[in-house]
Amino acid sequence: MAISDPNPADEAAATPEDAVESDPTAVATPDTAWWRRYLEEHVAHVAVIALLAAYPLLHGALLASPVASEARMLLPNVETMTAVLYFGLFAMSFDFISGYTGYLSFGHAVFYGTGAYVVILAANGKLPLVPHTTPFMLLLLLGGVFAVLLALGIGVVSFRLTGVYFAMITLGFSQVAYVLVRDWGYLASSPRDGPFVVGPEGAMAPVFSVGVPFVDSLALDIGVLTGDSVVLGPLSLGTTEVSFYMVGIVVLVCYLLLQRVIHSPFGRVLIAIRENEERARAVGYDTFRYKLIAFAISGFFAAIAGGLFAGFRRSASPDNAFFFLVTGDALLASIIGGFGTLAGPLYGRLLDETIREFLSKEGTGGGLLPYLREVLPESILTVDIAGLTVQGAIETFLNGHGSLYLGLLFIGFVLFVPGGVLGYVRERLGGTVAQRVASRIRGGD
Amino acid sequence: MTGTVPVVELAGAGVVGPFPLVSYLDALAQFLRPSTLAGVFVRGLSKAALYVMIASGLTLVFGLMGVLNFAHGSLTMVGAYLGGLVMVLSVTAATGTALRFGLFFVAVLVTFGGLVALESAVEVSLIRPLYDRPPIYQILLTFGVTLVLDELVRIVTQFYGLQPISEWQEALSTKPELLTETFRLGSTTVSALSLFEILFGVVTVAAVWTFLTRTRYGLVIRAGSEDSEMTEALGIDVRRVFATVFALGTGIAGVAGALLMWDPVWGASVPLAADTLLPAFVVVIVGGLGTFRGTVVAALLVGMVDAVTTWWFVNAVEFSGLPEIFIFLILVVTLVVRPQGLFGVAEVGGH
Amino acid sequence: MSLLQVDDIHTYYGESHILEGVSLSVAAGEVIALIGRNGVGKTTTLRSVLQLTAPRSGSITYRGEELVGKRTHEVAELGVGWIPEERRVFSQLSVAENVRVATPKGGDVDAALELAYETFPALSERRDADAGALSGGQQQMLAIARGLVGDNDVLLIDEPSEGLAPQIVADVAEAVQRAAEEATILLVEQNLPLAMDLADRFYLLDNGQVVEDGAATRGVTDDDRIRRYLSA
Amino acid sequence: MAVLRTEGLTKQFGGLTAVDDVDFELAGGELCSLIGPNGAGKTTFFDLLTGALDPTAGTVEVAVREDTDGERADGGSATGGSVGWIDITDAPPHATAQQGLHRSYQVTNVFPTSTVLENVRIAAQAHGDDSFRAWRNVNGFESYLAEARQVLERVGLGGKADAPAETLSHGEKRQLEVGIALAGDPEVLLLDEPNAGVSSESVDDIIALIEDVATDHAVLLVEHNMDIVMNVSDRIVVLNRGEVIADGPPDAVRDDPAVQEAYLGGYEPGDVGDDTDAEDPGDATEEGDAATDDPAGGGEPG
Repeated sequence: MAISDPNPADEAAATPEDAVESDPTAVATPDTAWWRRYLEEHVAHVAVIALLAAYPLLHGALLASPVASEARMLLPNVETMTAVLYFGLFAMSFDFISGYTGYLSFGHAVFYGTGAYVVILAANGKLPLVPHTTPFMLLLLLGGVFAVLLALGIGVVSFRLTGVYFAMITLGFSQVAYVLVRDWGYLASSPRDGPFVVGPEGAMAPVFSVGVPFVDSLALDIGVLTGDSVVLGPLSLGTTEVSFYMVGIVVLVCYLLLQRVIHSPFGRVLIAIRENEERARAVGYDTFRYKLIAFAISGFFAAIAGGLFAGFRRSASPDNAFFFLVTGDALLASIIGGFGTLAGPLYGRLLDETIREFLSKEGTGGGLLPYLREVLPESILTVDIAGLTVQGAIETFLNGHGSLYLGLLFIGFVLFVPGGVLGYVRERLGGTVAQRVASRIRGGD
Repeated sequence: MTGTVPVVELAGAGVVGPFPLVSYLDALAQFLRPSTLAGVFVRGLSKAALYVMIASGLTLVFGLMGVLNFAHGSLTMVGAYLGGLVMVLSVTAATGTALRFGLFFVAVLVTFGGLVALESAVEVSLIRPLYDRPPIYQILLTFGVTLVLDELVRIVTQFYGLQPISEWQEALSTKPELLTETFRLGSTTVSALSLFEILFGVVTVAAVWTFLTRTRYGLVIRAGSEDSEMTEALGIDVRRVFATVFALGTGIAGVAGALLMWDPVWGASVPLAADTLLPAFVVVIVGGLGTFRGTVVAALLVGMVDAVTTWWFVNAVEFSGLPEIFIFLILVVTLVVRPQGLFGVAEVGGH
Repeated sequence: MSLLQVDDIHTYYGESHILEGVSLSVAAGEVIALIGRNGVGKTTTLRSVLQLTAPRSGSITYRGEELVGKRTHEVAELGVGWIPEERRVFSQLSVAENVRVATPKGGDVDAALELAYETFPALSERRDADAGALSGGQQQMLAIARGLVGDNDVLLIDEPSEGLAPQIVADVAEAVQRAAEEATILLVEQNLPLAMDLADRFYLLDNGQVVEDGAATRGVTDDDRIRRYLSA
Repeated sequence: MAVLRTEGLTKQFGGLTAVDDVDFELAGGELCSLIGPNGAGKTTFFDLLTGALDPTAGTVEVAVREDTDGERADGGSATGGSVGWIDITDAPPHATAQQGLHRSYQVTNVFPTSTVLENVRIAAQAHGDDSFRAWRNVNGFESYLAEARQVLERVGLGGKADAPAETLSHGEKRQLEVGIALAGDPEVLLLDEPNAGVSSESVDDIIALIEDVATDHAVLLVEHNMDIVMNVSDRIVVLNRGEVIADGPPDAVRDDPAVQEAYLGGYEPGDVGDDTDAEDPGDATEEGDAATDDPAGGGEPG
């Protein structure tokens, strides 16, 4: 959730904020200054987090209001928003390696899939030595560790290459994994459809809870059908809402960790590699090691995202976890949201899912088609233009073909807004959102 | 499949267990029989023919412009539908074999023309504005084009009541009776379709090869692939050559699609886009980006490996992904051992 | 009446100002040497004429026609040939193919091949070899031959002697002389005696500007001012 | 006391010998200029020293500094005595940089969208032990920032710290180029044509900068402008066709006839066999495959 925008000096751009931070006058009253400064710098973050946190309530309120049908049409539902969060994390992890070091990891789905499959296989008792009752949070970490090992193995071989060749070898590795998973009967009763959480033979299927492992009171179950619901005074949160918040917490923590890395000395080296690898080497960095470690970190978080996906959906398939088009979706989100900006991919995914749902088939999510069916009078629906009725046209073009419009949007971004949403906003503001907001506030006092 | 090999029993689709070594040795003996080898060889050739058709256009475009065209698979898929459309509209149950072949060549021409027109439009309106940007943007753009094309085809096919996910049966059934038969060739049997595909592939390779080496335009393309600035300074409008090659490459992709439309293993469907794109990438990278000779050799390699591993899957190894895994392993191993591909030129002097 | 006239051109690579107002004129039939130290803008001047690196301001006319704003292939079609630094032959094409690709569209390929082989018999012997397999001197000859068969009236020749052994340099000098019988030549050459032997006139560049010009004579090689610009 | 030396250093590209059996020594605190006509092998020599290329034969060594047993303190003396030699012949670029050998590039080679300050800060950070710290905010490492600011003041870019590097003028980029090399307190600075493409007005700034950095570093300078070379150098080494043809104080080199000849070209019509330069007649460029491996082949013309 998170996320507006990495704090001072994302992208190594801009250091006015650095100057302020190390300026002794800014900490003239040290007892109040540090937290205040911190808050100022993170106003944008806090605002976005608050907005996301309020979303289920706002959405619910709007659906009960007179503009219910418009709201239903326009706004993604909470379940979709949950998917935005975990897939957004995957897109961030993709951007972390591809956008920050410039090495396009076109096989990134292999890490996402690893995270997802580890969770489900463990829950089904199919991972040797891992009891099916292992808490979900540990399974997430376990998936992450698997992905790290995999990333190190793939990376050692792949980082000897650059450019298209790097993209292709990572694609090759991930497709090998895809085929393996798709056709290996051990993984699922129908490996092509992928595994479901059924539990080991003769045992109950485990529920997945997010929170503190082994402390039931500090954890809540997720999943649309299996999750907990919570009543907090006047508020009652359904299973979907609870899942949204719990997944959101994990994603927020991951985002903050990734952001920490980006703004560390290590993160700066990654940016230097993207900017000019030859020079980075010449000033004394063994770039291979940095790239490899960054790849491992990226794989780790991709696996966490995959684990959340599996935990929420309680199933995964080779095609929605390992296939190269899953990486393609992350690429899409990154480009639209802003390549080389940590938060951008999440916004990109949000836009992406909103469009898909807006143009989805009739169903739970609302969207344009059901809305038009509802509001357009019969007389208009039956108007015939060159052999195609209006109804026929909207049924044809608005019926679950979000990818078409998404593709057009993507092409538009590549042609006209190569920096993506966040890149564009930063360009207009002349700095990162967090910085601008902070300096605006400071300007006031 | 013959009965002599003990096909290992499967527990549902569930378990892949280790087989007794004996059955592998049996299978090996079976595999090494001349008749088996000959059959596998012919099937390998027919697969290679398809791969070379899928990949040639991609390699031409990359060689000249350095653009890895992600839309290539979608263009092949569009070609399959376009070719299928011509056939379905013109063929009736009563149409004879010779006429069907004749109509197929009409379909090939229509497909070629249609895709050349389509790609010219894409090139002029979308790719050209990006010539001055880093190649990554052109690659991203072709990725976007793929999304749009696939979805448009999905809309159109659904509108006409076709199922976009599964193969277009009507188009498959326009195949002449002759191509559904199998022949005895020496000690082995060979399907007529394989022979037709081999013939088609050979003709295409010969045509492209002749064009590249025997015509002035081909010469210009080869020169432009090596040093476009120098070529320009010799009075050649390289940008127009780019556009032509893009159109030509796309046309070949379309023709490949038209051919695949008749092959029951592939067939016209929307997933054909991804199914052809990935092997095309493998062939092009393994051969060496931008070298046509490399593409032909790599297609042979991949085709043969595909045929061999398919035989092993059918006869001994109970793992249906075997051929595919090997194809991607060829990619990985090539990039590890020889990153520039079999016939690619290593970057000189660069860092 | 000059064939090629360069007037006060300013050319940049990115933000880097390379030519700071270069002017020169080349009359038909002349051989002009462009001399100067490394990095003063000699190659950039040639690239500017060809519009490979288009000048930001100034004018370049060829037979009275403005070249600035044209595309490179259009300039080439007017009869301006380029024999670039490091030869840049198409190494994966055969010698004969290199000549063919340089022959203008619709031109007589056989005549072009004949001209090339007659001028450089060494190429004739290796006509089917890949150009990449030729020696440095042979590649230079091929590059010049490519300029000759292109029906060019002006040849822009960049550092033909660079990286060649002394006795090969003599062959290349002879080749340039032969080219001079066919075309007007603007020659960039660091080897001062060689340049003075080949050229009728010279322009001396320093820091993106013409600082001297005059008749090319052996005496120039001993001129202290010029030696100062070129070396110690 | 020498800080850097090569023995028999040779680099061949295919048949072409770009650097030919060079024995070279650079003394601590010395400003030595490396000159020679185009294609003499100067940049290749730099590439060999810094590990961007591996030599065909010969060795490159740097002196062990007395203060290398721990982290070097800021402002460590560049002229400190040496007690032994470290072979860096096959060391990759990052390792030679860690040994105190820093270079600037002939073609501007900076981190384009990063700020000027970050360009230098990242170079300074490369010489500390903090680059794998992934969990602390980079702004907490103030010593690198302080060092970067100091370097920027020194190269005259103090006022441009927050500008993205790509927005600098060409002259300023050249200053930044030197600044990046200067960060991390190198023992030896290899400056490859710091004046390349600089307009005549800005040349003086760069000369002043070269002279300034030479006060506390050993400097090896490649430079084409002879006025500058003659003025600033303690010593001049002349390369021609990969070989050292002269080595000595500026005045001696200026008057050396071999040097004059190398610069102006050795071509004598009708007399080519008897070249005064005594070049090896079996020059590699005659060999069939020599040209395909031309080191600069196919590159963009600068």
